[in-house]
Amino acid sequence: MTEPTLTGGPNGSLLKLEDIVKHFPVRTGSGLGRGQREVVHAVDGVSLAVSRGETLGLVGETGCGKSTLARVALRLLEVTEGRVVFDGVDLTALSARHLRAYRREMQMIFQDPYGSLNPRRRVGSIIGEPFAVHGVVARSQRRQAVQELMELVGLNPEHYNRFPAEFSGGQRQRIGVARALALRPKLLVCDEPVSALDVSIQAQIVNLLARLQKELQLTYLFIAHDLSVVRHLCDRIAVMYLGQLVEVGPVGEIDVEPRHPYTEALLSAVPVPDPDDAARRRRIVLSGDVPSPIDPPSGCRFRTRCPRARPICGEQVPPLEVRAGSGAGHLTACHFPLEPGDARAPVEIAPAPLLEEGHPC
Amino acid sequence: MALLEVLDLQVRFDTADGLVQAVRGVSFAVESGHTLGIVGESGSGKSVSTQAAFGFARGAHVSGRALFEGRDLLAMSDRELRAVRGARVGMIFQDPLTSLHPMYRVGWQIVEAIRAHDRSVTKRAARSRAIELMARVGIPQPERRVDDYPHQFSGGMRQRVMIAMAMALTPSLLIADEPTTALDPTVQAQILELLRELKEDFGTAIIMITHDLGVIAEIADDVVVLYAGKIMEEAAVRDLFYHYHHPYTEGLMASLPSTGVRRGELVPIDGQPPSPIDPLPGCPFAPRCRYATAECTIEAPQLLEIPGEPRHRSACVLPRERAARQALRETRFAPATRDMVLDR
Amino acid sequence: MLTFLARRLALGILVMWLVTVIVFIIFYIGPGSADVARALAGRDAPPSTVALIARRLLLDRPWYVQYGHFIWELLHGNLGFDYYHDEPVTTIVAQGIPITLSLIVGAAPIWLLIGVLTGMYSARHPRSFLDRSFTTFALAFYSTPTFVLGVLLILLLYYQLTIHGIALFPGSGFTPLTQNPFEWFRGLVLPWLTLALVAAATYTRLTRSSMLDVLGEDYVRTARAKGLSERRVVWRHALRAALTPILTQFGIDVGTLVGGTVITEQVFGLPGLGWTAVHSIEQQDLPVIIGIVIVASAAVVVANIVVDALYAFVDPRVRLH
Amino acid sequence: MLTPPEAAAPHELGAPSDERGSHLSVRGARSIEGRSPWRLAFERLRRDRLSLVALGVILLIVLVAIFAPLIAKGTGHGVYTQYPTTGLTPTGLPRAPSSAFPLGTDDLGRTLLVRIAYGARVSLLVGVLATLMTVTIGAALGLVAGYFGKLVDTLIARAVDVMLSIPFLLFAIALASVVSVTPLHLGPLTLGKGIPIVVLVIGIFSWATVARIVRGQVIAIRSREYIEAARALGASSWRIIVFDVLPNVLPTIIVYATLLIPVSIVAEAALSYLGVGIPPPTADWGSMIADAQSYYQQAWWFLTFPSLALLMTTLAFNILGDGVRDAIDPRGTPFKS
Repeated sequence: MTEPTLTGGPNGSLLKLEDIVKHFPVRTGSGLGRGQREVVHAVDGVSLAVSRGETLGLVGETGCGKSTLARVALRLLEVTEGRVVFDGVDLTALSARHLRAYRREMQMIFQDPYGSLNPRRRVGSIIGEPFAVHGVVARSQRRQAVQELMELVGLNPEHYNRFPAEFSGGQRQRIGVARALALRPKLLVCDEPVSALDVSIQAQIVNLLARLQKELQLTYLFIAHDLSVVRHLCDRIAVMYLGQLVEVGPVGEIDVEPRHPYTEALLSAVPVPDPDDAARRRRIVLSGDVPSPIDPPSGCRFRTRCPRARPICGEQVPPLEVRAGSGAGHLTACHFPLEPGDARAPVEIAPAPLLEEGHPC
Repeated sequence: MALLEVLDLQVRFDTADGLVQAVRGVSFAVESGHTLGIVGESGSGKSVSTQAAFGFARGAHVSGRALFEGRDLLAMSDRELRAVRGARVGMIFQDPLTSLHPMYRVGWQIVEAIRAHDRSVTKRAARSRAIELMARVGIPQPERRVDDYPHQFSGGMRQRVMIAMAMALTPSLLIADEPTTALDPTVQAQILELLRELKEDFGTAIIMITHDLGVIAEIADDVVVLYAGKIMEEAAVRDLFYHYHHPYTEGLMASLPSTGVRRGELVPIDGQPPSPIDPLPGCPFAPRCRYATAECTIEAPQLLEIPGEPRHRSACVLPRERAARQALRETRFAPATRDMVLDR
Repeated sequence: MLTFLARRLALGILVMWLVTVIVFIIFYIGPGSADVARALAGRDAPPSTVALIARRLLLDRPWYVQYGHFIWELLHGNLGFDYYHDEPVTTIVAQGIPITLSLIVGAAPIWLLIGVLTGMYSARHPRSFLDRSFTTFALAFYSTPTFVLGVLLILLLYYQLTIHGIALFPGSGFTPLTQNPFEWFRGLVLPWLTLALVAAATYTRLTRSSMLDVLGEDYVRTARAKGLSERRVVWRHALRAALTPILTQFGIDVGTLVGGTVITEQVFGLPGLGWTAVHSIEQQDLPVIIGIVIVASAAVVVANIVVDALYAFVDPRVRLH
Repeated sequence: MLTPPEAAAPHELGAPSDERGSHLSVRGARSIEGRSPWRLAFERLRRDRLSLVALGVILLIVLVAIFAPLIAKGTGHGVYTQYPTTGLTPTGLPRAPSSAFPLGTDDLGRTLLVRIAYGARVSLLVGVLATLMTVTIGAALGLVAGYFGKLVDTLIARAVDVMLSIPFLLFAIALASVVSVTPLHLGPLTLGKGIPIVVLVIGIFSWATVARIVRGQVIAIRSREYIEAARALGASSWRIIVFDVLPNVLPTIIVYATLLIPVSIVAEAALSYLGVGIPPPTADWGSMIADAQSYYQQAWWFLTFPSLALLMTTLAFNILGDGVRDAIDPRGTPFKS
């Protein structure tokens, strides 16, 4: 992959993903040796760097591989190919024992506020678990440390002995944040941390994350399926489609002048809570569904739904690189990128031509 | 006369923890060919209210009136109600996978919907109608796909099947209960587009139940904002977004990342929604409201018209004149100075 | 679909093979090499018989040769020889099978019908008077050991009726179907009831819970939203889905019953497989027990395969994957 | 996208009641101490009158079992002692209940009351021991298979398949018959007929179901995000199993164990009824019923009282089991056993 995706900001990169490939074998048909072993191409050659102190948004729809990529980055899943370099150390080469030390440096916040907390443990024990696992805070001081964390994320420390069921969704998410922060990690991977929450609560958590980043100098890898929260919180955005990156760049550029047709479609798909704007807005409605990751399209993976697709798109994989007219940090993987200014110009909404017969299931 | 007029609807459930007051005196109306958006957060009673009106809230205590095409649904016998459901009212739900029977072919399920109300339609005619409908809602190769099972379709396509089924008998009202929540953004856009088209083509009125103000802005003509089983505000869509009156609506708008200031602080509503069991007297939003005064916790304000804005009603004691409201807002609403409040 | 069945079949064969291994370990290795022949010979067998067995079963050879021999004979349909009765075990097993099958054939439909109907009613009218009655009865029968119920039925429906001059049912004994269908039926009513009432309790509970789950599903709401009649919603939409766990349980139960009617046969003196097994113990007639264990295990394995095939037939999600 | 479902089902609306309190100033000390799922379950159970009655019956049976010797002393009749003159009719039949023999006598002229009391000892002992054994083996294997998956899981799953394919009673009969010919030597332990072999047989044949249920639960729990969170923290597999998985399968295990006790009691009684369980002259309900079957026309009490004792015990345990299940999972489905 080209260098620019791998370069971080002025502080250097904290996390580097180099040509990550993650395949899951699945058995279809199955049987006595006759079953085909097929492969889900969850992530296929992604290179990405997260700089110290930045917030990188990773955006894409269900099944695009964003969550898999995040779990590979934390080595909760093993890579099929590629390297994960954290703070200069190749995590993929570490033994399980050595990896444990690095677990303290990087933590995760989960999507489901109900599933991410063990319902049978008290909040104090959940938030204090990192201390117990790594033995970093003496048992006698654990309670105080946990209560400080609770205070930090806006929970009442007196609720130390309560159970998750006694909290609402937003409060549970705060518990998850406190647990992730216990070991003072450098990197926090947030896997759709607000998409299960109601709007008013969502805003509480977004603000909390923003404040914590400032106070604790955290680096975020922030995963989401739409751009509305991400553009609020992130410095840079990486857009994934079917296991690959289609566009990476600073939030202002991606948001205002996307170069990849998929990014443009994704941006325009999210409903705007503004009736006049909604009526004025040019909306790109993509036809069809995302193809199966078991048998992704040749060439550019987006071509089956792309209104700009030409024959070459089926033959050559477009490289992720800086296109003429983009800033240095703005990379696009498209043979026919949108020209700057295109995205805002009203164009007729033409149904995308289906390049292939048949219909993905 | 409105197509559907719900009057003082109350829905209560008996649970082990006590009497849950899911809907507390809700009234709204849907005009023919219009789209009414019902917006609210989880537990606000937005789904329960329409479901109860059409006899779906089993085991609930329902009171009030629900006049549909002039007849009270809540006073109907089961048989009469069944004749309305499916024929005059179509429904689609949040999760298109679980909403279709996994063991029957989709064509069979659409045919059943058609023949449930008119036995004289032959199976063959119903089947070709099903194929037609599937083509209409944008399912490619409907002749082939009519014999597939739901699990062979993608999420978006399943929702299209649900829509085809709901529209099978060209109902006058379509109830869409969070129809796009489980879908990805690009697929959500497809479905919203489809609903808009169908509304144009068939003149069907739609009740769009959602928690997403973006969806409301895209599709609704009128909006009802529910909170804790009560209507906080109702208005035409532009009035609601540009001249909202109620502090809860204001809070929702300020919480949105897409309308809030980019890279700035969002302004959340502090605290949590109240428990639906033994609700407190007074305005249900009072405990989270930055304008609340002592009187708000004593008696719930009436849902009253805003002068000069037809169809705009709000259940709040704030000044009805825009200027006075704005002045108050500026004194109370200073996000920069607000510290984070402990979420107790 | 075919590969699916092939895989199930392979699994079944594997399970059967493991069963033979366990049988072999218990009977051929467990007693210690010196005692195998004596154990298999039966009570009071003369030393000549013991020697004959040792020779026939190659007991002087290493265990794997013995096992190979054992399997080889099994594969040829030879379940061994009963030295006590001086007959092949297959003959003795064959005598028991019609009786055991008669029991199952009659009892299974009864319990399925009672269980599913009461369970469905209970699920549709939860907390109604009948629901409470059904669930109470189900709990009572579920808690009643088979032999207690059987003995009680004999006491009430046979003895009490008979001494009051109403000889509806015989207390015990079996008449083959081919000999006299009516007597066959009359003789089996009480055993059928014994088996069915206990089993029906399980099905009432199972159907009730399964149906309650399904009635809460979104697609049932969809069916109601279409304006379908409640009858159609329940019978076409809900039951179809609720039936899957019930059918699974039913297949397994029927398979298990081949070796599980022991007590009923014992209570009513019906010389089926279970009765034969129990009486073989008294004579320490192990070859018969080995034979019955293998036949009964095979029945379970076959029933499991049938259930899975049925499952694939009922549920397209299984079929099409 | 995951949005909490609109609270259509009433139980979902049942938010913890002190959340409401948090908006008022009345936040007492009560709200600080969390209400554990266990305590909530216990409180629900305490409100369930039927279960309390069942529990009372069980306690009574336990007391009877413990104080069986006292009962024997009180009646003046030994458990094994035959009373050929007072305990049998001149024709050699059992005696009907009387002040001397409150529940009558059996075919050998022994007092039924005392024998039933002693029978409770066997039933409870076997029921509890067999259940403990079953649950320990089954839960351990289920946990390991479900959590680690792969080869371990395949092996255990096949073993479960095999155990479920073997007809329990037949195999128990077979095992008992082998043992009766040549006692089983397990290290220092010699297993002949009697309680140990019955417990062993029941345990060996019941663990498979427990393992299968636990395995299914563990697989479901393993995919929960809190397990992933624990892994992200660097917790070891064993730590995760003990602190995160086990507490969440424990309710199922407890419910299943409660329901397994009556099953084990019936299994023991059935084995004894068939003559392969507890050998005479030990007082046992199953063998008493077997003996009584020949006398049901002459001595109803001989059949009735042991049957009632057995029935009451299993019924009480089943009711309690249902109650425990409802208390632990209030909207749970009735248990399939």
